[in-house]
Amino acid sequence: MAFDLSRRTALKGLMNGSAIAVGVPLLDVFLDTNGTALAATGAPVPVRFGTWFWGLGVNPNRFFPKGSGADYDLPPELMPIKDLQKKISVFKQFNVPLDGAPNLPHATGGPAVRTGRAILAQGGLPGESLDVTISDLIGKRSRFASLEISSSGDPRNSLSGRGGGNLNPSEVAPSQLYARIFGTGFKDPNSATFTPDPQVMARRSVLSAVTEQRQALEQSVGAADKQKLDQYFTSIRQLENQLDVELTKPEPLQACVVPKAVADRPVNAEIDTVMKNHELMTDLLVMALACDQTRVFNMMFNNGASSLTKVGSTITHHQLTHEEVLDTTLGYQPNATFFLTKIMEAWVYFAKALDAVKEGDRTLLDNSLVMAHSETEFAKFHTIDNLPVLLAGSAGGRVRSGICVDGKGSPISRIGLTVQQAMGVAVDRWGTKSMETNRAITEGMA
Amino acid sequence: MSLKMKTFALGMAAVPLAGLAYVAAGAIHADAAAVTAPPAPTLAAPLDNVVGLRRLTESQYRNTIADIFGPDVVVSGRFEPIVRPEHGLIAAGAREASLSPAGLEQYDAMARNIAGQVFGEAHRGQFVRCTPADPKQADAACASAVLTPIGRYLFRRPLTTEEQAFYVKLAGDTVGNTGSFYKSLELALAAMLTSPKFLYVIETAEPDPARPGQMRLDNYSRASRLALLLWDSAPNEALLTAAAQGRLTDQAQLQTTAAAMVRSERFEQGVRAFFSDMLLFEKFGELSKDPIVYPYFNTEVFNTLPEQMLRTITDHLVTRGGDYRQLFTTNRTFMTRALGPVYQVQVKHSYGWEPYEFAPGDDRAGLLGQAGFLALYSHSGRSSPTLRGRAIRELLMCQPVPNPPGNVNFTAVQDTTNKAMPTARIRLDAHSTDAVCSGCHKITDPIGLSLERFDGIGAFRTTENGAAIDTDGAIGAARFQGAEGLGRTLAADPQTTQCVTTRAIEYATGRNEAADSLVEGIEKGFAADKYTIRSLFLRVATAPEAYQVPGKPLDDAVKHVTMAAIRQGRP
Amino acid sequence: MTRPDHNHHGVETAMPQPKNRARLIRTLCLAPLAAGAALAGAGPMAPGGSRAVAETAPQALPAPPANGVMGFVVESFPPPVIFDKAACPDGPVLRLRDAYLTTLPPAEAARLRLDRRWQAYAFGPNGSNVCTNPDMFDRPVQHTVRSPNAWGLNLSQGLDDTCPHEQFTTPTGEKGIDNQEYRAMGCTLEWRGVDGVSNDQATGMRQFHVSGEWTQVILLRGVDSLQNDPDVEVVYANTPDRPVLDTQGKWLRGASFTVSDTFPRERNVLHGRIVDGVLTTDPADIKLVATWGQSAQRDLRGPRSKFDYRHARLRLAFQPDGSLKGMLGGYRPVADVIISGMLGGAGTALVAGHDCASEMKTLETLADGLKNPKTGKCEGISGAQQINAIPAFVTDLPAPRTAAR
Amino acid sequence: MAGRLTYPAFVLAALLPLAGVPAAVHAQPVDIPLPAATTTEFPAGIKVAKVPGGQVYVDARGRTLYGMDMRMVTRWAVDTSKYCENRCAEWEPVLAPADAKPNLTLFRGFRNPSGGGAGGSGGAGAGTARPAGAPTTGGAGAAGGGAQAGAVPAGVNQQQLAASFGMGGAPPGMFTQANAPDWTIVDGPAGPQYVYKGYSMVYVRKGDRPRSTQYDGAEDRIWNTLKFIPPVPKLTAPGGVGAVFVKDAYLLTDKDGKLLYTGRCGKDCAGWKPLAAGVASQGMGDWAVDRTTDRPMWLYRGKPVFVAADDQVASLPRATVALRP
Repeated sequence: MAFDLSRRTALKGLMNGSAIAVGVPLLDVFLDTNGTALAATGAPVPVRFGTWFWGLGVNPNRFFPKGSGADYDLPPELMPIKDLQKKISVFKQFNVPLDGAPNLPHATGGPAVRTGRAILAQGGLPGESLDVTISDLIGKRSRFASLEISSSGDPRNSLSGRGGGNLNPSEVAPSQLYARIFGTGFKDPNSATFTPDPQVMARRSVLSAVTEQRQALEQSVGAADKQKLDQYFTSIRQLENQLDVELTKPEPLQACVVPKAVADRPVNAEIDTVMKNHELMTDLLVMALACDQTRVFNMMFNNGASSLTKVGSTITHHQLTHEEVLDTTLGYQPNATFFLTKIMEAWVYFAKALDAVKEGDRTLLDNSLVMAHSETEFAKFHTIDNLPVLLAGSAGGRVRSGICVDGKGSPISRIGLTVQQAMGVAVDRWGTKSMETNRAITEGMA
Repeated sequence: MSLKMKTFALGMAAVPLAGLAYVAAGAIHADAAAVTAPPAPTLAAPLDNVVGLRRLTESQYRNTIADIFGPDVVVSGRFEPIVRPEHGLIAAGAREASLSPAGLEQYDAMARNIAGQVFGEAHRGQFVRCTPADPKQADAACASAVLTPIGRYLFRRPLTTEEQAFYVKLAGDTVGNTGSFYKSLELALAAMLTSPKFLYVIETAEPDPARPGQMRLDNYSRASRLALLLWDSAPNEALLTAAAQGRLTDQAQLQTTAAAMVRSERFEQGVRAFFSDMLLFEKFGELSKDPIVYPYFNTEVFNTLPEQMLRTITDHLVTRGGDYRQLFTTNRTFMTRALGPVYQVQVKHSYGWEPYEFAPGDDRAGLLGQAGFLALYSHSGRSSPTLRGRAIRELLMCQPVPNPPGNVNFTAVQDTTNKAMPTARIRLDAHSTDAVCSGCHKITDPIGLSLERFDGIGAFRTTENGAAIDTDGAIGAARFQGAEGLGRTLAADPQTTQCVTTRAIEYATGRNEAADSLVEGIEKGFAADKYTIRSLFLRVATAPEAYQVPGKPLDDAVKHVTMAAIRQGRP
Repeated sequence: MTRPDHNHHGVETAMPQPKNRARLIRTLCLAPLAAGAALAGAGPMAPGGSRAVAETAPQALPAPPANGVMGFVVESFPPPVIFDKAACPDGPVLRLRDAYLTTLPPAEAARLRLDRRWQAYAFGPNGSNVCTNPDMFDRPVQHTVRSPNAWGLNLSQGLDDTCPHEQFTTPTGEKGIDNQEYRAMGCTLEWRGVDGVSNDQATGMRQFHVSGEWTQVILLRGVDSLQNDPDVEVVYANTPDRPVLDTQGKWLRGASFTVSDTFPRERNVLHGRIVDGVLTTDPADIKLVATWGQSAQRDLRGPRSKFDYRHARLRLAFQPDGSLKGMLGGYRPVADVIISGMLGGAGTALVAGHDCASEMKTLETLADGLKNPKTGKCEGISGAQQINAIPAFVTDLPAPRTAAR
Repeated sequence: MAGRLTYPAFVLAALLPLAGVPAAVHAQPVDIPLPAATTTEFPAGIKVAKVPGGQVYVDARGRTLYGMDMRMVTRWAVDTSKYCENRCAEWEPVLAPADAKPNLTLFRGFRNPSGGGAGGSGGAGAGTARPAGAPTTGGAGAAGGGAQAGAVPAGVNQQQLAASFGMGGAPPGMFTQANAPDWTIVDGPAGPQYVYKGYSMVYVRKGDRPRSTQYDGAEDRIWNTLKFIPPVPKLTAPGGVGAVFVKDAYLLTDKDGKLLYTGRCGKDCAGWKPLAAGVASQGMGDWAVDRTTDRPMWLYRGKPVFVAADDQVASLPRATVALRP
């Protein structure tokens, strides 16, 4: 390397740079500034981002915690997440104002969360989904920009795309997913030769040129201004170090193990098949993340107007949410809620699978940020205000997890804005019309 | 990293900067010339006599980019907030502000994003009129033709020959890696946008003929001062040309230029920026209210409160050229549909703003009756006479009030549902009797209590918990009733106009210890012109003292010869 | 991975008391007893509701504003339903699947209980289905309301284009009520619910109102007294402005709305008089927006469908708290009642279980108005919608445009 | 915060009268925005003629062309292209050449999903094509929570639904109604017949006088004249500048759709808002940058460009003229 700086010394420079008079932390209490995304070895561990979607919402009064803030209460439908409560945040009272656009049943909620816009017509996305924006930033250097998976068998069930009609199609069969990740074209990340990215090299040279201005500038200013310029050039130095790290060969990934092949299985919307397929594909995805094949993923558990059915029954989950009448004693629709319980079970399996993989002193879940959401609040009436959203993981320590945030009726695009800022996207406003917001979520405590 | 890159980086000399006041530099300049034949970038001497570095605020950065590259170039990223000094303006804080690594990372991302748009397919045609011989190779002539004018607007002064050469060489050398002439232009522009010469307004000085041995701001620094003070943006073509012709150090021509700028429609932008700083508008960011107690406070109301105050201010002061003192008594404001329910008034347009006049009985006196002001200085679940009184003392009268001591028992004041103490006035009596507290509460609560007929989000009410609200208040000896009384008292108080004058000077110079003589001089002129905001800003923009460099005079250049190594600035 | 070992039936839930003002929707559907009352309480329909909407209002009414102009925004607009058990002796209207099974002998019906063959019952020759093309099917009349009581207005007096039918009496004893729509649709699960309480219909309509797609405003001009005033101008119109709600979904008073009559919105100017605190308007045609999003075939009828009341009247009582409560009654073209179901196409039949052909047959059988002089057949059906309106600032169209009306 | 208008200064409600109706609704009825023509080559025998209030398509003998809007007749005819079989006696179809091949796929009603396909009634069998985009709305039912709570789509025979939405792709060489070009051909009751913009089957009123538009909107807007709006001109202009058709010509607009105008503003320039440009910009095509003014502004063909308050010609200041492409 031209600068013959081994990674360790480059990072040491980073660690014990001169005492930096840090201004007001740029990010707020919810987004923790320095983040401890450094593995024990000092090498920064990649931070991943993903979404997990389920159709047909929840029973609001049995899902949302009553209080807010840390260690929130767990109503019946949220009880399954109690083992991971410290790593999962719950968002309530975030609304989807449509400014007169029609609330298209099961079609408006999902795109609103992902693009901060209201769709006007059936099909497609009204704008770029936030997972693609994040993938443009962090997905460039891994083999796949992102992986889309649908476990209820429909390749067109996807909310990821650049807007308009074209959506990233989802993998539906475990065997095909295995072939795609670990089949031909899979290179063991620990052995591959490393070629630095020319764009980053160009940026590195620009920064070093700027640093050369240090002497000239600092000689001509008074003492007070000199301290400011010191700080400025130290910040440049830190940016240079970050680019250096990107230009050096990554550390070997300890948790990466190539799994054995997966047999072909039926793919349909029967709940037991879907649960099994979901588990198999989750395990494959987790290993793909551990082997840094991708850093962005989108898992669609079932469809918007979910077509899940019990074996031998002709009535879909969707039909139940409309046809089944509310049981006055229980206060919810028992048959429809059976499917919701299965969905929460699948979600917990997903989160635990990520949490099981160790990466240094943290787990894969700690180094990820997974946004789980549905496309409606209460399916019987297609309500999209107070749409359920969960955030698992802490993006390598950048995000506080394990709290319940009360949106108090503010637009749901605030969550999308916060998630993108946590993943490093340079964005200060997001969403359109009433969903345009520049207020990221700062109140750790409601 | 290829070998070529290595030599480039090490051989790179610091940017040669125009003008030498430092006698040794002459030697450096000569040596550098010898080293490489063309006027290659050298470790040339520093800028002459830098007397101040003031960081651009977010609005100044955005306005500058819009003025230079057009309003359709999007600036997206988060600006590291400038820390506001105690009882001071952000404009003063900008003089002390440094740049944290996270903040610089955002500036770098924004710079690359802007450069990408400027030299991207869509806009390239507007900014690159010459076509490179081979778009895959460097083309110094074309790069220079593109980057030099842009550099002049960005650094608010012409690039020195060394700077031109530096950025052209930078573009040339990155073509190898990026493989495209336009991509290398992007990197050169990104370098300019992250350079301290853009992010900071560098104030340079020259010897002051009127005061031998003292320094005064030179022409280009005055151009920047005028543009940022009056239009909250970078100097436009006319100002840069005036500076080039040295017309801004001539008091008469400075006067005519500033007078024209104050009459321009862009002056409103400057007034908006000034009052956003003076009235602490950054606090709107964290404003939140309890939705059960105040159901009328929703996202749209949150978004429109600051804008309503700014429109009220600019309409009264700029559009109508009104008297600053009547800003606290006028009943004219602007409404938008989202604010209608808070004020319970009829709004005729579904979109946009419409002028609105309060009826005399509404007691909505100017700024004091604005829901934005009233909501900002209230608690999340109840109004606060103390916060409002303190805000008026500190923001409008420039009288700092000390913070409350740590061990204060707030329960009495917080319990708004206690039937025995239905109104805030009764609840606050506890403070006015306790010796420790009464010191401050005597000077804040009487003011705030006159605004108690406006609840925590500024909605009108006549009773609290069923008890009628008594709105008599006092400032020192003056007693009055309600917001209108408070407004008239403030208008009559000389503190008010003196406060805005000192703030305007602090906003212009970025220092809050202006000489009393300067303040009185300007305040007298301000009064003579019936306290119009144009007159105040014109006087501040043209006061010679504002351009004098304070502090001990810079001794003459170092006379003795220093070691060659130091002269060449090698570490 | 240990699976959470609770079985979802086992989880006991106490009857959820909406203690911290749970969202209105949840209150409506999850605390049914309270919901019925809450909704009904706001209106006349509490079982054996004591206070009728249309009956004379209590005396303590505030004076009208000096300029005689009062603005209101309609907070809810559902069809009124009386939740007494006796209304549907034959039980609720059957879902399509059950209706099909009743056409089979019992043994066959039991066998095919879980089979999918019932879906064929929703389809006809070359792609027609009961909901897109209800007229192409001949289905039996569905269960109708047989109790003598219903809310509504006496619409037929003085009209010559009506057909004879059995009239209703309101729970407060007013006779001669024409509300055949209630008779035809009153036993459907959407209107009544299997336990006679949950009222999905009202919640569904509320969604459209809250979204601003249907918002209606009422502007009264020339009001001299809230007790008695022989001449009041009533502008009953739509507005594109969305209502202002608190975080619990409750409508807030004093919001501003601007009337608009550009497609698909409407503006009706009526003449009314106030007698003993109750405003009644003279019969006229009242059109209001009722866009149903869009349908399978991107059917233009979605955006063009309307609340289209002929010989229609408003009867609204001033309330002491400044709001208006009452009724809109009138004759509607028969198909308008189930237009939303028809736009759903086969989805309505298969998912929601509606036999639109049977609904159409019931409505045509009970049609009691808008008699077509050529065929002598009644093509309209009397109906009523309950109105709750709260005070708001309403700005009418600019003068020159209203003059042209 | 300061100065940035977080509240849209002017959202042109007037421009979007149909916030509720999906934007992509091609239409000829007057109560829905009229889309511009995308081509000026018309099928043989069809040309354009001026009539009071604008231009309409006419046939060789100058008779006004009417479109039968297929979306208005779904209740009466499953295959809407055959609606006029033994109906529409007074209307004469405008036929395409006899050998013309139909190239428009139409929605021909739902088919019983359980007739084929595995899975439950939701037709969830693998590979069932669902409308792309939003997660399987499975077709649409309008009033989910409305009058018929539950009138909501099931997984009902997705291929036709996808086809009817114009997504899910049409067979090669065929168009779906949603993304049909101006002129397509469908197999009508009397043979291959032209369809204008995917939804209006082209007819002429028997015995109609040339240039008459008396039957526009007949039968509750089933029949509408086919109105001609010239294709939108291609512009080389700064970012955001567009064009809108007003009465009989295209006028330039800014990014919010407000009209652009020019003129001498004399002393009352205060209210005139210049179209701001970048001082470093060297201009493009007919557009140049004036750097002498306080704020750098655009010049169009040498004349200063200002932005009007809205999209109405009426609201332009006195003695000014709207700019044309």
